[in-house]
Amino acid sequence: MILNILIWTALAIGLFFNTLGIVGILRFPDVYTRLHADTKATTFGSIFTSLAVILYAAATYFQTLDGQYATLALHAAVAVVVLAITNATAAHAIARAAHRRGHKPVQAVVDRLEEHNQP
Amino acid sequence: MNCWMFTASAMAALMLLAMVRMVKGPTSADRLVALDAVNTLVVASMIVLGAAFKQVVFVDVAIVYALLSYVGALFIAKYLGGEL
Amino acid sequence: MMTLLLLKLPYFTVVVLTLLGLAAMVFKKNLIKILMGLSLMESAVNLFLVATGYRMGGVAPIFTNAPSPHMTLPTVQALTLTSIVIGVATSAMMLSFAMVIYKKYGTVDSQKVKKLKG
Amino acid sequence: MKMTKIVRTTADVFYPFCLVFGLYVVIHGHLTPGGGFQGGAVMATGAALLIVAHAYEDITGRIRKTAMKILEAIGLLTFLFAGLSGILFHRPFMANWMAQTGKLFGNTVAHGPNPGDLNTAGLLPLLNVGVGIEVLGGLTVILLYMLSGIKEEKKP
Amino acid sequence: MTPFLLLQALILLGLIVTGALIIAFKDLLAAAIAFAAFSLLLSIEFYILQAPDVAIAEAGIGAGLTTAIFLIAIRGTKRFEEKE
Amino acid sequence: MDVTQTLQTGSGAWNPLLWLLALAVALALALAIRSRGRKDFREGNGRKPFISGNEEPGNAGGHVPASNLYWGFLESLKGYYSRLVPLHTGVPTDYVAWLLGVMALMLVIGLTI
Amino acid sequence: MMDTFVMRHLPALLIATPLFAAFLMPLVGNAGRTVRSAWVFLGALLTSAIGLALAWKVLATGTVLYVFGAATTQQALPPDAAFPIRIMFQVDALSALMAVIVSLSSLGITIYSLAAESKQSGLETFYAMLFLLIAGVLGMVVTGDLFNFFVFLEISSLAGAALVAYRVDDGVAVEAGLKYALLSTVGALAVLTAIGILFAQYNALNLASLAARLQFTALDKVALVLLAVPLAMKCGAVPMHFWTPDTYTTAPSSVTAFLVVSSQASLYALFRILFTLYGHLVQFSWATFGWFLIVLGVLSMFIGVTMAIPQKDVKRLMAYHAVSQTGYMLLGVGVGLAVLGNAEALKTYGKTAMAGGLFHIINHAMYKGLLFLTAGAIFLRTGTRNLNRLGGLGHTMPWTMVFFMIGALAIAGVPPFNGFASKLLIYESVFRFSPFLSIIAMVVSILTLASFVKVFHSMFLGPPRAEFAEAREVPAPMFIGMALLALFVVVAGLMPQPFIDHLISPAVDALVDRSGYIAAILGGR
Amino acid sequence: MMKIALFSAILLVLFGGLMYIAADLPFGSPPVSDMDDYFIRNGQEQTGANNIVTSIVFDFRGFDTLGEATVLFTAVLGVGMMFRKMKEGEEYEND
Amino acid sequence: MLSFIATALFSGALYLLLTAGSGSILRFWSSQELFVAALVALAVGFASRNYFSRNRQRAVLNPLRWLRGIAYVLGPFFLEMAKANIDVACRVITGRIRPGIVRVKSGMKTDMGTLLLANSITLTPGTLTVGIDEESNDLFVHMINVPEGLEARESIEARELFGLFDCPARVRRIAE
Repeated sequence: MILNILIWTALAIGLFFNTLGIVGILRFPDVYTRLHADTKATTFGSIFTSLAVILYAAATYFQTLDGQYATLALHAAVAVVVLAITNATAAHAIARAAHRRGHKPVQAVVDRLEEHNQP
Repeated sequence: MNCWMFTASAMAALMLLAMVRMVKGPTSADRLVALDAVNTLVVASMIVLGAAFKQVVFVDVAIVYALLSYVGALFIAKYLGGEL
Repeated sequence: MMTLLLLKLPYFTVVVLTLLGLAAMVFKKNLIKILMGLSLMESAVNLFLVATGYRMGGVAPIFTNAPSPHMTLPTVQALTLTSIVIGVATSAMMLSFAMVIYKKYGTVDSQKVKKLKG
Repeated sequence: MKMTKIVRTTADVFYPFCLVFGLYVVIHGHLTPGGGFQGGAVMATGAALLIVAHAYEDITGRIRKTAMKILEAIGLLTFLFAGLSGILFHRPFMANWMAQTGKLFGNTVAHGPNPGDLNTAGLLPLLNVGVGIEVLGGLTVILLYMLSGIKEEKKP
Repeated sequence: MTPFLLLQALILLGLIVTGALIIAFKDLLAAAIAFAAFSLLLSIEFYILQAPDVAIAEAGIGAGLTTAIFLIAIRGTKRFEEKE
Repeated sequence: MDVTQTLQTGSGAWNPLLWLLALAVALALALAIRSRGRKDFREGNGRKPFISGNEEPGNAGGHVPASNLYWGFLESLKGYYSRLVPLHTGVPTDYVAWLLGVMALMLVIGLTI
Repeated sequence: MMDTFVMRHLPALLIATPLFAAFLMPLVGNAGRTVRSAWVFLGALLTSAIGLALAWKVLATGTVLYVFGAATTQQALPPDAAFPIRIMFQVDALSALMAVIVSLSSLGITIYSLAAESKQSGLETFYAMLFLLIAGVLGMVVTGDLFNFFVFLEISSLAGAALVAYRVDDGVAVEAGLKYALLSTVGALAVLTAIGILFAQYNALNLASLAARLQFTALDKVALVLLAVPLAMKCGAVPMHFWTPDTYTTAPSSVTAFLVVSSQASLYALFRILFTLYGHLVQFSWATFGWFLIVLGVLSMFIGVTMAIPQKDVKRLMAYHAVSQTGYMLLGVGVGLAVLGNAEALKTYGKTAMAGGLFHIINHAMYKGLLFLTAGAIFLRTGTRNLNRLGGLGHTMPWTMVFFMIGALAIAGVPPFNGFASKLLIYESVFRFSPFLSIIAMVVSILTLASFVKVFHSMFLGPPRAEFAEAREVPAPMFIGMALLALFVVVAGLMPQPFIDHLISPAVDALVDRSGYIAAILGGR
Repeated sequence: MMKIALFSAILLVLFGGLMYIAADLPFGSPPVSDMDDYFIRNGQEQTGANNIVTSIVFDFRGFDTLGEATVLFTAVLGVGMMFRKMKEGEEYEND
Repeated sequence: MLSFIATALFSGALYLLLTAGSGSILRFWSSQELFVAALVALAVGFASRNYFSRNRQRAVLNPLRWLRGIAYVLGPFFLEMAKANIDVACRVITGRIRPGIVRVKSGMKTDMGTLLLANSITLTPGTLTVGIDEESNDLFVHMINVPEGLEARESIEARELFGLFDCPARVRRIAE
């Protein structure tokens, strides 16, 4: 019962943050701010939805001691870790590419990278 | 428990929403951001669906996706930065 | 009609995707775009093959920890695997052809790549 | 051109990860989804990761086209000879003569869901490994050749 | 309408949208990005059609390598389609 | 193997050996004609070979380009060729379109019959 | 012991040998020129020996089955089921005929290419590709499984496209390769879709099994169109022939000669699908698809030959003739298909027409290959294919001239060469079906002769030209390759009846005998 | 303009034909499935592989996989052929 | 050699992680998996020894650092992420942003440390690593909300970006 509530809560939180991330992508004015919404919010949301799966699998594993549920939990965890790292790096790569391409951050108060690149 | 399926459907709807940015995106970088969002959602929903179908072996697909679409995104970013 | 459409949605998607690919091949001029249309068609055919083998409520044909023995048809999946590999091989080769053509002709416009005619 | 240090370091970490995961997919081809082709593609993507993160000039010194071509030929020949090996046992080409014999890769499997055993399926793991090596070599060579096509064009 | 059909309908809609985007974009880079998204959605469609083998293959090929190959080809040729 | 077998065509027959015989006869005739020629002709002894009463033209200008052959034939069929040749546009998309066109035509024919 | 061992596994070795030769080529290629040439020669010789042995076995003992991975090579059906589950090669007399064609011409062409392509770089790739092409074509003609056929179709298409684009330095070759690859891929996708439709309905991929289960629903009609039209395209029938001249012109000559064989294999597949898969069904109107073939054939004959006459490029001219000759085969077999329902007509002239068409396939592969090889020899020595510039080569290349003359007379249907034999069969039988078609065929034959007179005149006759002063006779391997094909042309022309009796008639019977094909697999069940 | 109309007509007819397939084929319940049922019933025991798809790809239809690997090999050779290093004077005259 | 051992150990551990649940040795593994794991470790170690620990760092071999890393990710980092996510959530809804790119002194000496710090910064909402100075390992961070007065400073310290914990110090302890 408690498990069910936990799973539901995790899924709800995950969905909420995913929605937020997508809304952020749609609302924010330029690439960098969109990346903020995308990378953080959706990754965070996905971590929570996967956490629900891991919880479910771990609980079932401790009930049944069936090896496959341990595999499920571990693989989901691996997927989440990989997702987090790749998302962060990909966001960095995208931001850098956009900057190299010449997209200026909108409404920026300061741009030290521009100064660094063109002393 | 039908919550998994529901979550996956909601994520599919979110993917469609992200597609709006892909359609509108004034620059390619914006489209790439949308692709990244879709990618994250797909991986998440694959994990969720793995639980929904009660089949352990399906989660491998999610790992493959998390690993591999990264490479695609890097290629696009490298091209976008004019470095390829 | 609506229920038919909904129940056979994968097939209709296949039809639409195939048509999109064909339209790209017939109307577009850029060779890379044509090849993208070709890849799109390949994907559509793959989807068609997999969709023909689906059974409502079936599980994947893998016995490792399978929940039930009611399984989708495995043969089409094997065929699709083969066809995916063939697709990527074809795309890679034709894209490299297009690159060489750009090097020699200075264009990838299919209307201008016609030294051979008559 | 190289990408930034962050991307490069991530690529260095993920390259062995890709290889391990690809090998996992290849070796468990007869138990879990995947197999030679998919695992080979994952491994090749690991190589693609290195190629994209580091400069092309840096990477060609380490990942050579000839070596990859030879790898591909070895994979294909493994496949072909594994197929031909059936002939020696008075079975047709591609016969799975190792399955269910109780020896190497020959544990018996009954019908029905089970947790899976690595030591089954006869010739299949061998064929999987052959195809995996072939696909790794082939896809990497394709990428390297196409990149060399770009670089060549740049010079004049 | 079962959750399964809903999920499938959403994903197939996304497939059609991305497919149309591939054809519609004049910018080939954007088309390549759309192709990557198309592959993602196609893979999850295979996934829910209970074909994980095919899904992994499509993931490995579509998301990583085909994108890379297309981008190299675009880099080797021209980024934009000519005007009519 | 029976070499002298004739080719049965269902409504007739043909024997290649007979043709060989005819060829041999023709060859014999040719040799006979050749043997009636002047045997004392040598290259460069002042005398010139002649064809049909005229002197043999020199080798200079003897090269006839292939485009000049069948000029009349092509000229008379100009209307036909002016329609046919432009169809071979050399554009790859047109080739695909022809394939699809025949496919569509056959679909219509096949599904209506 | 050894020979029975080899004989039992002939069909598998038929594919495995060229594949092995190709796979090892990247490794052998580094070992130097002599080793490579020896390897290529050995591979080609073994492949054709196996092909001929297989054909001999089939003609001697009947249909050969080879089931991949079963308990024994002959076990088509699993012990507890009444349908085949594995891939199998089903080599009947028609497949044997095609195997003979492929073996003979591949041997000649490979020997020829040992000398002809010596100037280029990347030769180990070239030979590997050539072996792959041979393996693909051989697989297409012997397989009894629809999806396996698709795979081999793709192998031959890809290898063919890459070989067409082999002379990269000039972009034109790559352009032709791209066209070929594009069309082949679209065609193959249509074939794959048709396979999907058939599989979804009948859950079988084996040709015989599918043929036994076929209901001829409307979906099957769609599948038939999706199967037949791309295959007709691949064999170069008008109005889908546009790729043929482009491809045949720019490919290296040895490859062109083999591409002809490859399109014959597509033709074989077309016949196989029309006759074996879809033939003899009650609801099927044979005349429709017979007339489909006939119309395609007549169009191909006429448009091909008329397009050939004004060409200036010798290989392009020959390519259009290849289109035109394909028309004869389509016409002959089309007449056979049109009268398939009429036992009387089939017996009196239908089978003869089909025999003519099938005999023309083998003849065409030989003389057209010979012609392309001579064109390649001319190109090797003069560096041009432009008929306006060529001339007077008869003085310096007499043997090439003789070979060209043999090929030209054969393609024009001048007795006593083999082209005449098959054309005579077609004329006489088609005349009884429809005199008009026969007259068209004869007119086309005359036009063919006319255009080859032009080629012969422009290339070989006339005074020697100064710019080709150093042209000389071709090296020995090329000579042997051409002589091999020329020998076949002469022999088949001088004694056609043994060929008809031992090779063609069994093939015709196999093509018509649909139930025999099915019974070879499904047997008593 | 004529051309575009013609192409559109062709595409429309093909669309009709394909729609026909889509409307006629059943989805979710294959009408005949005896061969696949055989694989599902006996594949595991005959080949020892739990993954039926792999057992089909590599055992029952293993020859296809050899062909597929060959296709990949062909493509690799083709790509390599395109970007190979040319010899001096290796030219192909076309006039 | 050291790099080979490090890579081999890493890949072997990873393979065992992936195959956990296959048998009963140590409750998780079957004997075949262990055998194959050794083979995989050898193969991957040979193939990627020049990449995984490029600078021959002994640090990779230290299990304590791995434990610290896991603890860091699950504890402080996760909390930072959660906190900042709520912050970004507010900004998504209200739309109040004040972006800018600032220079951040990382103070990291190794590649791995830089990577961890940069990824921490990127995954912490509100900040995004855009560029890196290859020599000094300084990061250029795009902030969605630059606090007042920060834009005037030439560069800021890394720990100013994190509110609750001193993440850079922890990262240093993990990776250096």
